[in-house]
Amino acid sequence: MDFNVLSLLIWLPVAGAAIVIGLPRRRPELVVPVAFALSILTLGLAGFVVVDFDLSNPGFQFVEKTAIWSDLGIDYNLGVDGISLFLVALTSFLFPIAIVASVNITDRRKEFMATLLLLEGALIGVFLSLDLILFFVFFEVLLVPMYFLIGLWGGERRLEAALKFFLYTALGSAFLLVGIIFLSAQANDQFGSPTFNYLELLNLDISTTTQYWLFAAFGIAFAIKVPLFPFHTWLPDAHTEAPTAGSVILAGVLLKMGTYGFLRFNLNLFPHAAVELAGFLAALAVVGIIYGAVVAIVQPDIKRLVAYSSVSHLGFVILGIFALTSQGVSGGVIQMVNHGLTTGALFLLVGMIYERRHTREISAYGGIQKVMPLFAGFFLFTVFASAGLPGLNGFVGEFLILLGSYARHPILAIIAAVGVLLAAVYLLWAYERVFTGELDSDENRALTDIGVREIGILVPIVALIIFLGVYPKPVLDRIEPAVERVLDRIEDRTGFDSPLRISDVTTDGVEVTP
Amino acid sequence: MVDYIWIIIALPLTGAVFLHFFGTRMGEPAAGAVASATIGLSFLYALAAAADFFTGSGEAEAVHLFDWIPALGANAQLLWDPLSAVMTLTVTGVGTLIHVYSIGYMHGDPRYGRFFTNLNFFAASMLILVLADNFGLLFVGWELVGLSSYMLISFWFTRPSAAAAGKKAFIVNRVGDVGFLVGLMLILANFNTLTYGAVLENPARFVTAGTATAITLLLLLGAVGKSAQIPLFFWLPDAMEGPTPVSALIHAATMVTAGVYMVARTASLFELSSFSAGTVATIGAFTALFAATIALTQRDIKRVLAYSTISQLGYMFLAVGSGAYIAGIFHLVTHAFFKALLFLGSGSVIHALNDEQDMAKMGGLRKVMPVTHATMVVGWLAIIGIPPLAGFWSKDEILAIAFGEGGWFTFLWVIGLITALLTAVYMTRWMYLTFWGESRWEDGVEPHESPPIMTVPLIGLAVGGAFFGLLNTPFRGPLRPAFEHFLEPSFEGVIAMAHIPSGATPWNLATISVVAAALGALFAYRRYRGARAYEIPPFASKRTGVWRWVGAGYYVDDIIGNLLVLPGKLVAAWTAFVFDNEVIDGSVRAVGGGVRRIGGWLRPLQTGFVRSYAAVTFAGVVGLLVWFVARGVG
Amino acid sequence: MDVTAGWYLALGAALFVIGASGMLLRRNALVMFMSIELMLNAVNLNFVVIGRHTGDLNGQVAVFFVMVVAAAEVVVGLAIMIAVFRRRASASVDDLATLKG
Amino acid sequence: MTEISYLAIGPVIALTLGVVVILMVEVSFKPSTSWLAATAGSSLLGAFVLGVLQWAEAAEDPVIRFRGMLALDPFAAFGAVVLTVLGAVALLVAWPLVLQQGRRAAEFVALVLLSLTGMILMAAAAHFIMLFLALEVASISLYVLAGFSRETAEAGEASVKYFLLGSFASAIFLYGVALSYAATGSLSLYGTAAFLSENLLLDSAALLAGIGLLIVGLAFKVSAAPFHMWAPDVYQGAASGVSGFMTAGAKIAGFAALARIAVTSYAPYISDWAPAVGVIAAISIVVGTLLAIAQSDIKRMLAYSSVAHAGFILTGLVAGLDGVPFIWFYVVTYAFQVLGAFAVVSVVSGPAGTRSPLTDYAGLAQRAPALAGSLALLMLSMAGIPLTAGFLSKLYVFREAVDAGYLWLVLIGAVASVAGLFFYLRVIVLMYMNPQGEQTAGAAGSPGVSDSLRIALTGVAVVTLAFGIVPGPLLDVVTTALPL
Repeated sequence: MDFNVLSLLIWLPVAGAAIVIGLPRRRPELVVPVAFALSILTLGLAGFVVVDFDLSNPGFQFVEKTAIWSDLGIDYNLGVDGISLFLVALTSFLFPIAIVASVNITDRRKEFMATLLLLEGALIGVFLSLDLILFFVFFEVLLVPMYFLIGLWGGERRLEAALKFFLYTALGSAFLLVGIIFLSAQANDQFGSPTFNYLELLNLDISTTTQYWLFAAFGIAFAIKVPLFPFHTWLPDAHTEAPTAGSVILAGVLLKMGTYGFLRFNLNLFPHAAVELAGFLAALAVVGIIYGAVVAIVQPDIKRLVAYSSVSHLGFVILGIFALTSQGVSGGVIQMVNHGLTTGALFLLVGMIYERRHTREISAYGGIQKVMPLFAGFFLFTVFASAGLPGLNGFVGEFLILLGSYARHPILAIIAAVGVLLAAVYLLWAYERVFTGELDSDENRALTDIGVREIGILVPIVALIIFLGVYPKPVLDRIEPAVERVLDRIEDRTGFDSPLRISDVTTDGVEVTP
Repeated sequence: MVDYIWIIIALPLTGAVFLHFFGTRMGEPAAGAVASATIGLSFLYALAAAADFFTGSGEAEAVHLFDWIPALGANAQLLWDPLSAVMTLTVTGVGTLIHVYSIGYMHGDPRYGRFFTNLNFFAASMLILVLADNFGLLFVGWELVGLSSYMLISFWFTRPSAAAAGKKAFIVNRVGDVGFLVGLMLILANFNTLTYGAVLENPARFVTAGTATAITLLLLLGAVGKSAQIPLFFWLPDAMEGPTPVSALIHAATMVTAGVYMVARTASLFELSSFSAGTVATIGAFTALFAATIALTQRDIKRVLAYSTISQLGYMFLAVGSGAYIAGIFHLVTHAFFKALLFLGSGSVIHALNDEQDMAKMGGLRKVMPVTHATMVVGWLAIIGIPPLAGFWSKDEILAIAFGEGGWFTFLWVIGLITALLTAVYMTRWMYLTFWGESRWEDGVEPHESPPIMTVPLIGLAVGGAFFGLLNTPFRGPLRPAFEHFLEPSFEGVIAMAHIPSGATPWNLATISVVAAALGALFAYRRYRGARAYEIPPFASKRTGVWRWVGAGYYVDDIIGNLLVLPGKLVAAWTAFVFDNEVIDGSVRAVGGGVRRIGGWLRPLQTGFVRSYAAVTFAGVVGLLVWFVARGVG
Repeated sequence: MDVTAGWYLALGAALFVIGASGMLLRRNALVMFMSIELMLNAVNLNFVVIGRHTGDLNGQVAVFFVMVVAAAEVVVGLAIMIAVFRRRASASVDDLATLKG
Repeated sequence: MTEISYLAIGPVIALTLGVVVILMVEVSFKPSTSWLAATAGSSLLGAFVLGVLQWAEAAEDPVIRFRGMLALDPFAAFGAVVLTVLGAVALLVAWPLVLQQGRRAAEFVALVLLSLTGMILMAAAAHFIMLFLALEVASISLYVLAGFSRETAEAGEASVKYFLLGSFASAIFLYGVALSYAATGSLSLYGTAAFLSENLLLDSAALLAGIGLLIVGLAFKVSAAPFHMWAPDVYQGAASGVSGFMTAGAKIAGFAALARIAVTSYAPYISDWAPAVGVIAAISIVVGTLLAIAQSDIKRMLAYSSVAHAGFILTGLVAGLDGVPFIWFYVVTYAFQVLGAFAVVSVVSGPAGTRSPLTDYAGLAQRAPALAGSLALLMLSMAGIPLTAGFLSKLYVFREAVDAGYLWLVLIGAVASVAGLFFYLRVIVLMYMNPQGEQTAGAAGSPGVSDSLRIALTGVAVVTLAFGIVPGPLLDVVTTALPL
């Protein structure tokens, strides 16, 4: 690389935040275009990375490394592999949309946009960091913009929601920090020099008992972020109170930091513990799948419903990851992206209707498909994407996860399959109550259908949803080598024999005409 | 030709996409024309592609389009073999006629264009289903047809009943799909792929009878859901909320037969497990009888046909369950013709009576709707099994084979026979109440014959219903069983293909069932001839004893509602509002509040009195000294 | 019996504890301050004794510094107390409890 | 080679000179406050320059001067430099208060400088008597400063409490010195070290008791629990303008002294005192955090949080000499943060004010964005959010503690720092999200910020951020700022 594209990915939005803040007060109309342009620029960079990504190399690419606080072994160390690649892409994809979705925010618009851009930089940083302290810094610091996003521009109960979100996640990261420090202390003993460099820490050999403790320390932090049952109660509040853009980012990207953390750190750094505890975590995940779905069924508040559906969907991701099979893990990775798109879209849609009607109560609606046919169409489409309808993105992930995890956790996989049914139940029931039936109340009759801008932000998502559902190959081709590498590593570290790998699968049938 | 088989799917799909964007603007009849054209073209293409099979020179071919999920052995890959050819031809053939019919039927509907979008989309999905070369793609079609059926059932979304019916259909299907999905898990775990070729070619290499039983039963759950068999049949009657062409295409001719197709497709798995096969047959037989009894009592013209469809699907299950795969598919095809015919006929009637569906307000339509009536007579004779019409051949082949299997299957044969009798009863009743007897129309209703755009398809279907059966007569000579020979290549792998018992048995059996049909018809004739609405028992105000049960469809819906749905909602509500809010979130809040409270408890210790401060300090000193001195001495 | 250094140290300790308990028990600010002085002098005694015992002058010298510091403390302390208690009848520190919690 | 080294006492001379001049001029003429500022400034500048020279000198060969009384080593030099800077910033912050004092302005400034000399000597003292003297010089001036503003009764109460408890603690400290002297026969820090490293005590009870009392004496100064009881009352009672300096200065000097004696004189007994320090640290962290949560007055809240921070800094001490650089890092960055925080308080509730209820801060973001912004930044830093100095300080001390095998302590610290978010965020919420609505915001008009204070705040904010992102420079310094 002749230029450090990854650094640019992180710092362009951050600089962008400064630029936006610097805009003259008397020119408020500049704010959104500038912010949008910057985020688009970032998206372009991400696109470049995706395209330029070398499929044959399962390791980290575009690596940048400069020692910042060398005496402590803290490096500024970035790199991207098949696992983080699409999370970065997803992040940079969702932000322009989030920005356009919040043009109607008039109160402290500059600050709002700047906060969003800061958030983007930090999020991308989380996925690109190859140094644990660097990772932690991004992981922790992005709580602040998110906190302000909820606390300043949120709904009625925004303050307690924001505080709950901040404290809960910070509690998790406290353990993470201790774990990281302890890990570097181990490195100090074994290598003679302290280091937080992920790639070097991979060479540590850690006693199995220590691995359990460290796994727990990291695990709690990530489990809260995901969130795994029973650490999920911050999520509905935060999602519900956050402004639309906040919910989109929260559901779309923030939660992925947890699943990503599990995959990147817990699996690679503590393979023994990972193999031993896989069953336990998978079980938690499945509980989450069913639990989240069941709770979602009866939610009177549509945003809460979507929030709980996230609990259910993220459960699938964790199940896939801890299936420790190629199919399961790569399904988990692609499902992170899928969930980001579908749930992001759902929150956008809910935001649109909320802007018009200023209520999230399902019971307040009914029959509005008559007045908002376009909106209803998009909504129904997203609903089915989220319910994992084949041909749309959600299915590819869930299918890989379910079939991949059966090989290792048969019972759990079967229970998880019920989650697919429940998803249809809560989503379609909600759709029925909101959109179909007689159009009775006047407020609803007065509703206007979505306009060009709103269609404009939905169409890209819809396009991606279909593309990923029909032709996931480009994505899978980039994910699978990295996943294979993880599993190979686990296998040669622990002698664990993964029950299902890509190589096991045959596609030969009747003779195929090319 | 075959390499571009994907065109068959692509045509209606592009039609759907095109109409999605321009259908509303084009309005009628252009939108309908486009839709019909696309599907008609794919019918012609399929016909051409299947040519080799007619001559017997055809080879099964898998056409690889692109990689989808190679990691599961599930790629976008199509299989073109006689079985999929037959299904394709049925779907596209019957589909075309129904599309054309709809041009007239949907006349004046505000969402005319959208209707054809969905109809085309359904056709495409169904074709994916039948052309798939692996279970993954099969599942795609499987779900997509579910989706289109959802959208078409609740097409008139402003009717709450319609919306609810659509949701019900989709969710009940999903229940079956869970089984299907788990079945796929087992398949992948045992065969390490989802590709038909590797799985279905002599599966005994990979699985024991036990595993095969498990897999097939799970697949069966999916089939039962799609094909509305016991216990997952109760969504189909409600599905009649959709426009009549939808009922004809989706809920009679094609989608609901997907279950039968799937069982036939996986024949080589089913035959590994006589238990599964037996279950299929038994479910089929009992569903047939059960649904037929309900059909006796319905007064809604379409619900009768809905239950009749369930019952006929039961026959197909009985067939494939008893190893008569070809007979099953055969009945599938003939049924597609005459049931679509009957539905479209009822549609024509409903249309004529300004959307009246209650048979109590019909009757005597023969004079005013001659064409419809004529075609309906064909359909009627076909379904009750009067030779030489299609229904006779296919149904009797099934019954004969079941009888030939012997043992338990003989009992199933008896059930099938009774069902045949009941079928004759309720269909004859249906004819009487709609077309014959005297008119009981509401005042101010002047029924009229439907326009040609609707009647022509009726005639087309009637022809099929009349003569298609001749393609598979047990006679030797000119009318050799073409259909069977046509399909046989698809079932090469299947060892235990059941065939019609040789000798005179089939003739005796045929006679028996024809007699049964005749008796049923005769009974209905005596019962309903010239009947007046108020004195027809199932309509009479006081339904007594068993009739109340049967009339209410054995209260299955209420049972489901009160035993599953309601408790489910209660459990969900408890989990959400008690467990999640109080217990889990409550404990989280408790921790937060607890920390605050402890701080509150500590505050009073800060009394503000210097001496107490000194005391605390001194206590600290003492504590520290104790610690240090202890260490120093010890 | 001859009096060894240990006795002096014990005496010093006793005085120190007496002073400390005075600090804890008495209300009057002045008396409390006096008991602090007592503690300081107890320490002084220790310094002298140890210095004598080890023949090291540092101990003796330290005493002078402590005395000076104590004197300084007296000055400042009394000044503060007068400033505070001037308006009040008593010099009881328990009256000073507006800042708490 | 002589025992006299004027450089070793350079900063002290500069400051005392300043004090003397100020006082003498003050009695005879009525100097203007600007003259006061000039004199104080120049003497601080002198002290600073001399401190830097000390550093340059001591970097090559650290030595003990004045017959084992004063150390001329990087540790002392760094202490001098940091404290002079702190003093300067503190005066900037306190200047509005000075202006209010009228005739007593000179005394105030003199007292600040005087206490600074004491603190500088605390960092440099190589002899227990020296240390005691320094301690007293620093404390006595602080006693007076605490009660300096006569307007409020609280001020007087604060200073009496501070005075009584402070001298009580000094006595305890002194007794500790005596016991250590009894055990080792030496009053010099390095003499003690030498003695302990050469011969092994049969009965270390007396020595350890002495160490214990010494720790208590200094733990009191840095307000570590359970010796913290005075802190909230004093910091609240003292004028807002000066309580920041009291907190910060006491912390720096106290920890400097504590660190020096711990890692030099009693290094051989680290296995004995480290656990005790760990316990004190744990208690301070927990008590400080829990009580801070319960506060409704920001000054008390800051006081309790300073107790918690004392605990965090002690966490670094359990690692012995390895921890010293990071103790420096923590205490220095924290000192400036707390100074800045109190500066904001002195604006919101008046420089001479004693009480500052949290409700005064509602909607501050609208009234005074700059103030609110800097306070928010300081709160986040104290809470240990990354990209602020506060995060790195915690990270470093935690890491040292883990290396030293104090995982339990680090766990307590980590969890407590989360609980700490409770009250740091509450301030931010009040300032920005203003749950009370506008009625409080309307109540207090936009508070005026003096230029001096603006400079000080900007400086503090910059330092907090800069060292949070690029700690390198400061780290390089503190890693060499070790005691001889």
